[in-house]
Amino acid sequence: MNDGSSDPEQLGERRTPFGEVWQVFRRDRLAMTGLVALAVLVVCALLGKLLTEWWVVIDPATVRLPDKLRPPLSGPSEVIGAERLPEFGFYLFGTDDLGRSVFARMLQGSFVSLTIGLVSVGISVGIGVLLGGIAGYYGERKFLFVRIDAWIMRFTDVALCFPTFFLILTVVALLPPSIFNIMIVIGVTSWMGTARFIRAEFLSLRERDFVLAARALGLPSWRLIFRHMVPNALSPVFVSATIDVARAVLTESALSFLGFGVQPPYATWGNILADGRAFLFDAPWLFLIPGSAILLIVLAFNLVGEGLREAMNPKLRRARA
Amino acid sequence: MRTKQILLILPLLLALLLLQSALWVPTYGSQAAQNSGRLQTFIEPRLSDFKLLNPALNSDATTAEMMDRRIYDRLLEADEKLDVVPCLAESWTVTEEAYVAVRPERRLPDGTPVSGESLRAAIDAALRGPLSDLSSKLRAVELAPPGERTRRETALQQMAGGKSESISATVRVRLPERLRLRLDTVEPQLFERLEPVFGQGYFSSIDVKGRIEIDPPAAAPAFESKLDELFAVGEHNPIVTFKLRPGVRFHDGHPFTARDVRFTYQAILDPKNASPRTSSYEAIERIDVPDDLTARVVYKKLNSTSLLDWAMMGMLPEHLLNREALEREMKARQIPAAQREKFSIRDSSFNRSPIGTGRFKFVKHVPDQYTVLERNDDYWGEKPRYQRIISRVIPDRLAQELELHAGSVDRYEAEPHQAARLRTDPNLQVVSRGEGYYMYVAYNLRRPPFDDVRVRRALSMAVNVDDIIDYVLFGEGKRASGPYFSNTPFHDPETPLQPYDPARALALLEEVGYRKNAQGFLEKDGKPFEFTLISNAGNPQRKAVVTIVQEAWRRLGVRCTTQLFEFPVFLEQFVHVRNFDAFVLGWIGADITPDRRQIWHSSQGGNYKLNFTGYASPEADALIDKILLEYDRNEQIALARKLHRRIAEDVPYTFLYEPSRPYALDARIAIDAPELGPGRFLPITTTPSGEIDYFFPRWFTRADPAAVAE
Amino acid sequence: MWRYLGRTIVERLLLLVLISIVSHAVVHLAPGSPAEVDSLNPMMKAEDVLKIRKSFHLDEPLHVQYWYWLSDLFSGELRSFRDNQPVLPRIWDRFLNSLPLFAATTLIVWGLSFPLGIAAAIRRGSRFDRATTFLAYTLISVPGFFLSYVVILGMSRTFDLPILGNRTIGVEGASAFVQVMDRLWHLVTPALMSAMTGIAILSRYVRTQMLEVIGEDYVRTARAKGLPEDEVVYGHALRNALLPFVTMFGFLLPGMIGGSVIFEQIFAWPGLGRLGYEAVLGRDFPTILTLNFFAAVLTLVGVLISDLLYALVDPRIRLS
Amino acid sequence: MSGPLLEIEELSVSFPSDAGALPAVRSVGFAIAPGQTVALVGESGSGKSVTALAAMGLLPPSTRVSGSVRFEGRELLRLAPSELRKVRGGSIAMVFQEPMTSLNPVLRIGRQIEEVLALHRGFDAVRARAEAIELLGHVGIASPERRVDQYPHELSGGMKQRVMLAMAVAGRPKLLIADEPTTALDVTIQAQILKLLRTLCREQNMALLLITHDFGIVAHFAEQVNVMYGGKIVERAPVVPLFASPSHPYTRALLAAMPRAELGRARLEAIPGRVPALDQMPAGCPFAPRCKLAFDRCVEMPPLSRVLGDSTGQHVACWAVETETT
Repeated sequence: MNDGSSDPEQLGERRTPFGEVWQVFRRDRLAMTGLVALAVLVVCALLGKLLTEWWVVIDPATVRLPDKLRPPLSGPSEVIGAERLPEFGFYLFGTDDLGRSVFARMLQGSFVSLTIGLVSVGISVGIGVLLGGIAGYYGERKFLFVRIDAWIMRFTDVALCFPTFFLILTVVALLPPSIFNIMIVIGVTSWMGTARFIRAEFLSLRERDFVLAARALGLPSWRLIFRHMVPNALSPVFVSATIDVARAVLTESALSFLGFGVQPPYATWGNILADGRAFLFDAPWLFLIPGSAILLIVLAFNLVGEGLREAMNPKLRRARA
Repeated sequence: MRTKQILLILPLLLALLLLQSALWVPTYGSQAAQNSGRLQTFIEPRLSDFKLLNPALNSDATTAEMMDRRIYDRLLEADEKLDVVPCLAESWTVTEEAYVAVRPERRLPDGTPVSGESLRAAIDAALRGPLSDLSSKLRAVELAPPGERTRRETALQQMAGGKSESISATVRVRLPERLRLRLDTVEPQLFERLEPVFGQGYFSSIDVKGRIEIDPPAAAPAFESKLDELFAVGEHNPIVTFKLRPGVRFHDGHPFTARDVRFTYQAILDPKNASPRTSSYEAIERIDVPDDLTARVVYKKLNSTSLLDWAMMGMLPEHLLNREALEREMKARQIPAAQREKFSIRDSSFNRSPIGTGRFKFVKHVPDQYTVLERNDDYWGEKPRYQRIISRVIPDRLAQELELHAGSVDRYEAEPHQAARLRTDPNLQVVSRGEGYYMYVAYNLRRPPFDDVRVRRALSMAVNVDDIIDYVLFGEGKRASGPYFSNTPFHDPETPLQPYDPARALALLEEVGYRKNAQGFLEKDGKPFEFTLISNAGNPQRKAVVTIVQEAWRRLGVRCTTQLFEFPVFLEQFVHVRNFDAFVLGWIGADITPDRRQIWHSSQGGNYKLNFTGYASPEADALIDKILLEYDRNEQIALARKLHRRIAEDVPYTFLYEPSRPYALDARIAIDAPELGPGRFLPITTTPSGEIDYFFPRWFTRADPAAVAE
Repeated sequence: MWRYLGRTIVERLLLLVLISIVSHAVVHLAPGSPAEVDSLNPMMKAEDVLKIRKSFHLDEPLHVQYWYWLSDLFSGELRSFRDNQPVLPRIWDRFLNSLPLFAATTLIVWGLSFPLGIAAAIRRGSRFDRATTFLAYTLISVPGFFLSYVVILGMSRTFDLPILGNRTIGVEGASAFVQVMDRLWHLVTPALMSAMTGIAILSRYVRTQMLEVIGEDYVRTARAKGLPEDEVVYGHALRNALLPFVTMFGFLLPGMIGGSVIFEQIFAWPGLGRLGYEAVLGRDFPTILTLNFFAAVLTLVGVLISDLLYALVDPRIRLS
Repeated sequence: MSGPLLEIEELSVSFPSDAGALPAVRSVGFAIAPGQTVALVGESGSGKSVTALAAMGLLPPSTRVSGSVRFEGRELLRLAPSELRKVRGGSIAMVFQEPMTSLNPVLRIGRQIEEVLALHRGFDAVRARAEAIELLGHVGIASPERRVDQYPHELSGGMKQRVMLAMAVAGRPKLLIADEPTTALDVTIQAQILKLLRTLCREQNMALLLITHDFGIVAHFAEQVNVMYGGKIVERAPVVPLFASPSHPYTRALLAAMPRAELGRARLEAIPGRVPALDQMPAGCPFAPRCKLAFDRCVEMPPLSRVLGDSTGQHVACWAVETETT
C-alpha cells in the first residue's frame, strides 16, 4: 500500500531487530515445530556423545551375533551374556545384522551427523564470507594487473563449473575417508553461493549512507567491515546456512549410500541407512529408522531456515502485517 | 484463459500417458505367454560390465565367466573333480629336452677332460649302470653347437621412495656347446643324478657375466639377482605336445589349428598388448607347429603347474588378429598413420565382437546394459539346451533380487540373508556353490608383536569364526584352515582349526608378557597392545568381519582401531607398500593349481608383491619350490598338503572362512537328463568341487512347472 | 551483442582450460591407480602390474599426462583405462540413455511445479497453501534414495511390475507398441523419484515469485482495467514471474551429469551419472576427466544460454 | 442532474493483523456527480488511496470493507465479481501514482491498451490496434505507430503516464480515479499531464476523483474538496469556500504549510508530529495529538461531521470548530 505503514521505522521503534524477527518467527507454526524438533535433536546428539563415548552406558559397538536383525522393541535372547545386554533390557529400535543395538548406533550417529552438517557449513560460510568479502570490499584493487574482484569471481566460476556432487564423489574417493575429510570436502565444494551473495551485499553496503558516513569519520577499514558491514550482511547468510546444514546432512547420507561416506567406527545416520538397504526386505526398520531420522532433521533445519527467511524479509513481513 | 488451461491439462496428460504404460508392461506370468522365445532364453545378471572379451587381455572374474566355456574354448578343462581333461586338445604328452653345458675347464671323475663327446660317453656308461632306469626314457643324446640365445625379460627395479618400476630388456646369452638329452618324461632329478657321473659340482653355478649381454645396459642392475635364471649349466626344457581335436571351427567357419595356439601365446607375450597373463606364459621358450593339429610347447625350465595354464586360457583366432588382420582393420577404420605403430590387439574391435570356438556365439553387446549370446549349432561337443543367453548388468544385489521376482532374470547370486529368505519361495530354488574364496586377517610379520607366532595364535583364538559363519553368513560357508581351498585335493583335511578360546588366547598373551592395566587393556613394558586393522570399503561382509574381529579383540583387552579405505587407496597406500599392522582381505580363485609361490614364498615379500605379511619359512619355501618341480600328481598333492599344514601352524593369517555363494534360480530350471529316460530331468546341483555352471549346457527351463524332478 | 558474445566465449574458453587443468591435477594427485591394474591377481607378477601402469603413462609428469589427455581427446582417440574402448562414443551413448530420463524428469518438474506454485500463491495462507508448503518441505528433506527404495519396496511387492533398467529384457518378441510402452513405463518411477525434490523446490520458488509479482503495481493496474482474474494472474503476473525461470533453463544442462548418479544407480539406469560413478570407482582417469570437462562445458554453455534467453525474454535487458 | 454518479456512504476499511483489525478508513462518505471533479486531499497515510481502492474492490480479499459504494445506483461492494469487472476499466478507470511500475514491463504498451478495448468495447485485434494508436496520439505521444510496439522501459516517465491515461480512457469510463497522478513526475511534466487530464475529462464528460496531497492542484482542478485525516473526512467543501475559510484546524494547518507565491517569503508552517500509525489511532479525534486547539473532549470522543451554519456547503468534523461557532 502506498499509505499506511510505508515507513518501516514506525513499526520497529519499540523492538530490537532480534526481538522483531522472533516475534514474526514465533507465529510461524511450522517453523516453531522445526525449532522444537531441532532442540530435541541437539539434546539427543549431546546425550549420544556423552553416553556412547565419554561415559559408556549405551555401547553401540557391542556385537551380539545371535541377536541379529531383531525387530524394534524385542528383547534379547537367552544366550546373550549379562555383559552384552542392551541398554534398557530390550532393543528399542531393534538390532542390525551384527546384533548391534540400532538405538545405540542412532544415538551415536546423531552427534556425528549433526557435526558434519554444522562444521561443513561453517567451513563453507567461512570461505564464502572471506572470499566474498574481499571481492566486495577490496575488489577494486589490482593483483597482477587484474582486479581482485575479477580474480575471485573467475575462481568462483571455476568452482561452480564442477558438477558439485560429482566433484565431492571424486574428492572423497581420493582422500582417506575420515569424518574430517568429508566435512572439509562438503564445505569446500559449497561456498560459492555464499561468496557471491556476500560480495553483492558488500558492494551495495559500501554505497550505503551509514557506511559512507563511517568512512567519512575515518574509521579503519577492519572496523568498518566487522562492525558495520558484516553484521548487516550476515543475517541472510545465516538463513541460507541453516538450509545448507540440511543440504550437507543429505549430501553425507547420499555419499554414504554410494559407499563413499564416513567409514566405521563412526556411525552416521547416513551409513546406518546405507547398510540397512541390503536388508530392506529382511529388516525394514534398519532402513526406515535412520531414513526417517534424516528426513526429520533435514525437515527441521529447512523449516527453521524458511521461517527465519520469512521473518527476516522486510518485504514479506510488511505484506503480512 | 488459455495459459491456465495448458498449465492444468498438460501435466494431467503427461501423468496419464506415463501411468497408462503400466498396462502394457509384461509381468512375470505374462512374459512366457507373450514371447515364445523366453523359455529358450537364459537371462543372468552381472554386477558390472565386462571389459574386453579377449582372454589374452583380461583376467578378471566377470569377464572370464562370460568367455570361458561360452565364447572361447580352452585346450584343456578341469572336470567335476578338478582333474584336467581334454577339451580342444584331444590328448597331450609331456616330454623333456635337457641341456647340459660342456665345461671344458673341468674333468670328469675318471680324469678325462670334459668335452661333448666325453660327456656323451659318460652318460652311455651310466645308462648301463646307475642310471639304467632312464635308458628306456632317454630317446637321444645329441650335441648342440655353441650359439646365441636372445630373450626379452622383465625385472623389477627399485626406485627412490620405495616405489618399484617394471623394466624390460633384451637378454642375449652366448651359449657354449651343449649336450641335448631328449626324454619321454620330465625328469626333475636328472641333473642331480648326472652329477656323480659328471663330477661333483659340475652343475654348480658358473660365472655367467661374460656370457650375458643386457640391452639397454642401464637395466643391468635390475637383473643382477636373476642372473642364475638367465643361464645355467643344466637346463630343463619340458615339452608339452598337444594333439588337437580335428574338425573344430571358429564361429566364422575358419578351422581351428595349432597355429592359433601359437598365436594366442604370442599375443599374450607381445608387450604392445600389455596382457595381464604374461607371467604365466613367460616360462615358454617357444611353440612349434609341426602340423595343423599338433602344437609343441617348449618350456624354459621345470614348471609342473604350467599344464594348468592351458586349462585357463581361451584360444584366439589368428586369422582375425594377426598383423595383416589388424592392418585391414586400421585401413577400414581410417586410423591415422601416426597411431598405426601403437595399434595393437588391445585396440581392435574384435574385443567387443569376439569370435571363438565355444558353445555360444557372440551376437550383440550394449555397453553397461546387456550382452546377447546365441547358441553355436556347429559346436563340436555337447550342445547347450538354451538358444540364447542374455547377460544383463544390474549393479546391485537387491535390484537383482527384484528382477528375479519380476521374472526378468532367471538366476542371481544371492547374499546369504537373501538366500535364507528365498529358500522358502516355491517359485525359486536355491543352490549353494563353492565360491573358491577365503577370507583372512593378515598380520604384518615384519612388525612386533606380530613377529611372535603366539601373539598371532592368540589373536586368532579370540575370534569366534563359527559364529560368523552361523550368523553373518547364515551358514553359507565353512571354516578355512590354510592356504588351499577345501574343494581341492591340495587342502589337508587333517589340519586342525584354531579353536575359539579367549581364555587360552589371554594366557598366550600373558606368556608373551602382556598384562592387563587399570583400564582393562593389555600392556607390555608400559606399552599398550594397540594397532590398526584396515580393510577396503564397499564389501559389507568384510566390514562385518572387521567390526566383529575388532570387538572380539577389544574383549581380550587389545586396543584395535579400524579403518576402511577405498580399494585402490587401500592397496596403493597400505598393502603394497607394507604400511599396515593387520588387514582383512580374501583370496579368490586359482583352485586347480597347487602353485602358491606368489603368495607364500619368502622371495615375494617385497613391495608390490603378494606375500604381504612377509612370511618367510625355509620349510615352506622348500615345499613351494618342490611343488613346481614335481610332475607326479600324487606327490604334488602330498607336498601341497604339507605346505597347507605348515602355513596353518605358523598363523601368518588368521584363516577365517570359505563362504559359499547361494544361487537363487527360477524353480522351472532343471538339468536335462535324457539318459534317465525321455523327458527326465534333475534339479540344479553343483559338482563335487562346488561348481554350478559346469552342467550349464544341460540346463533348460521347463515349460510345465508341475513336473517333478527325478 | 556480437561483441558481447565474442568476449564471453573467449573468456569461457580460457576458463575451460583452467578447469581442465585443475581437475586433471586433482584426479592425478590422488592415491590409488586404475582398478584395471589388478594388482592382487596371483597370476600376475608385480612386474606385469607395473608394466601395465606404464602403458597408461601413469608414471610420467603431470603436464605430460595432461598433454596426452588433451591431444587424445581432440583426436578422438581417447580410450578408457577400463576396457580400452574410446571414451567419446561411450559418453555420447550414455548421454543418449540419460536423455529420456532427463527429459521426463524435467517435464514432470516443470509441468507440475507451475500449477502447484501458482495455486499456492493465489491461495496464500489457505489450507491448500499450507498443505503444499509442508509437503514441499518434506520432499526437499527426504533423501531421494530413501524414498526411491520405499517406492520400489511398495511397487514390487504390490504390483509385481518390473521397474529397474530402461526396458524389460526378454520382450524382444513383443510388438513395437508394447516395447515403446515398456520403455515408457520404465521411465515413470525413476523420473518421478528424481523429480520429487525438483518439484518441491521449483514450486516453492514459483510461489515466492508469484507472490512478489502479484503485489506489483502493474498487477493492480491490470485488475483496475477490469481484466478477469485468470487473465490478471496468467497473462500479466505470470509473465513477469516467469523471467527468473528462464535463466534456470540453462542450468538444467549440467544437472544431467551430477544430479543423476544416485537414481541411475538405484534404478540400474545406464546413463551418464552411473558412468561417472563407475569411472570414479575404477579410477578410469580418461573417463573421469572427460566427463568433468563436459560437465564444465555444459555449465558454461548453460550460463551463456540463460544469459541469452533472459535477454530474449526480458525486453529491459540488453547484452553489452 | 439525475443524482450522483458515485455515492460513498459510511465506508470503513480495516486490515486484519495479529493485534486485531487496523482501521484505515472510518465511516467515509462523499458523492461525485457526472462530469464533476472531486478532490480527496490529505497527507500520506490518511487513507485516501485506500478509499479509492476499496471503492474499486481492489483491496486484498483479507481486508474488511463495510458501508456502501453506489455507482449509478448500483451497489459495488455487493456486486458479483464478474459484474464488478465490467465496471472496472469500463465505467470507472483508475490512474496510479507510479507510472514507472504501473505498466507491465514485459508487455508492449499497445497490447496493454488493446486489452481494454477488446474487453470493454468488444474491438477485434485490428480495430483495437488502430484505436490504440489513435489513443496514443490523442494523449500527446509523438509517432504513436512506432511507440505502440515499444515496451514501457523505452518510454520516459511522462510518456508512461500518458500511456496510463490512454489506457484509462480507452474504456470510455464515466469516472476516472487519478491517484496522485503527477507525484512521481518532474514539475514541468506535471503540468502537461494535468492539462491533458482536464482536456480528457471535458471531452468525454468524465467525472474525476482526484487524489492528491497538493492543494495547488486542488485549487486549479477540483470543484468539491474532501480533506482526509486518520481515515476520516475531516472537512468537505466546495473549492472556493474551502480556500477562503478553511474550518478544520488540520485544513488550516495544511494550507499554512503550502508554499504560495503570493505569500512571498513568509514562514512555512510545518505541522508538528506525524500521521498516527494504524495501530496507534487515538480514540477521539485522530488529529487531537497534533492539534493546537485540542481539549479533553477531542481526546475522548470522535467528533461528528456537521454542516457549517453558512450555506457554503461546508462540512466539518471538529469539536473545536463546533465550540467556535456556537
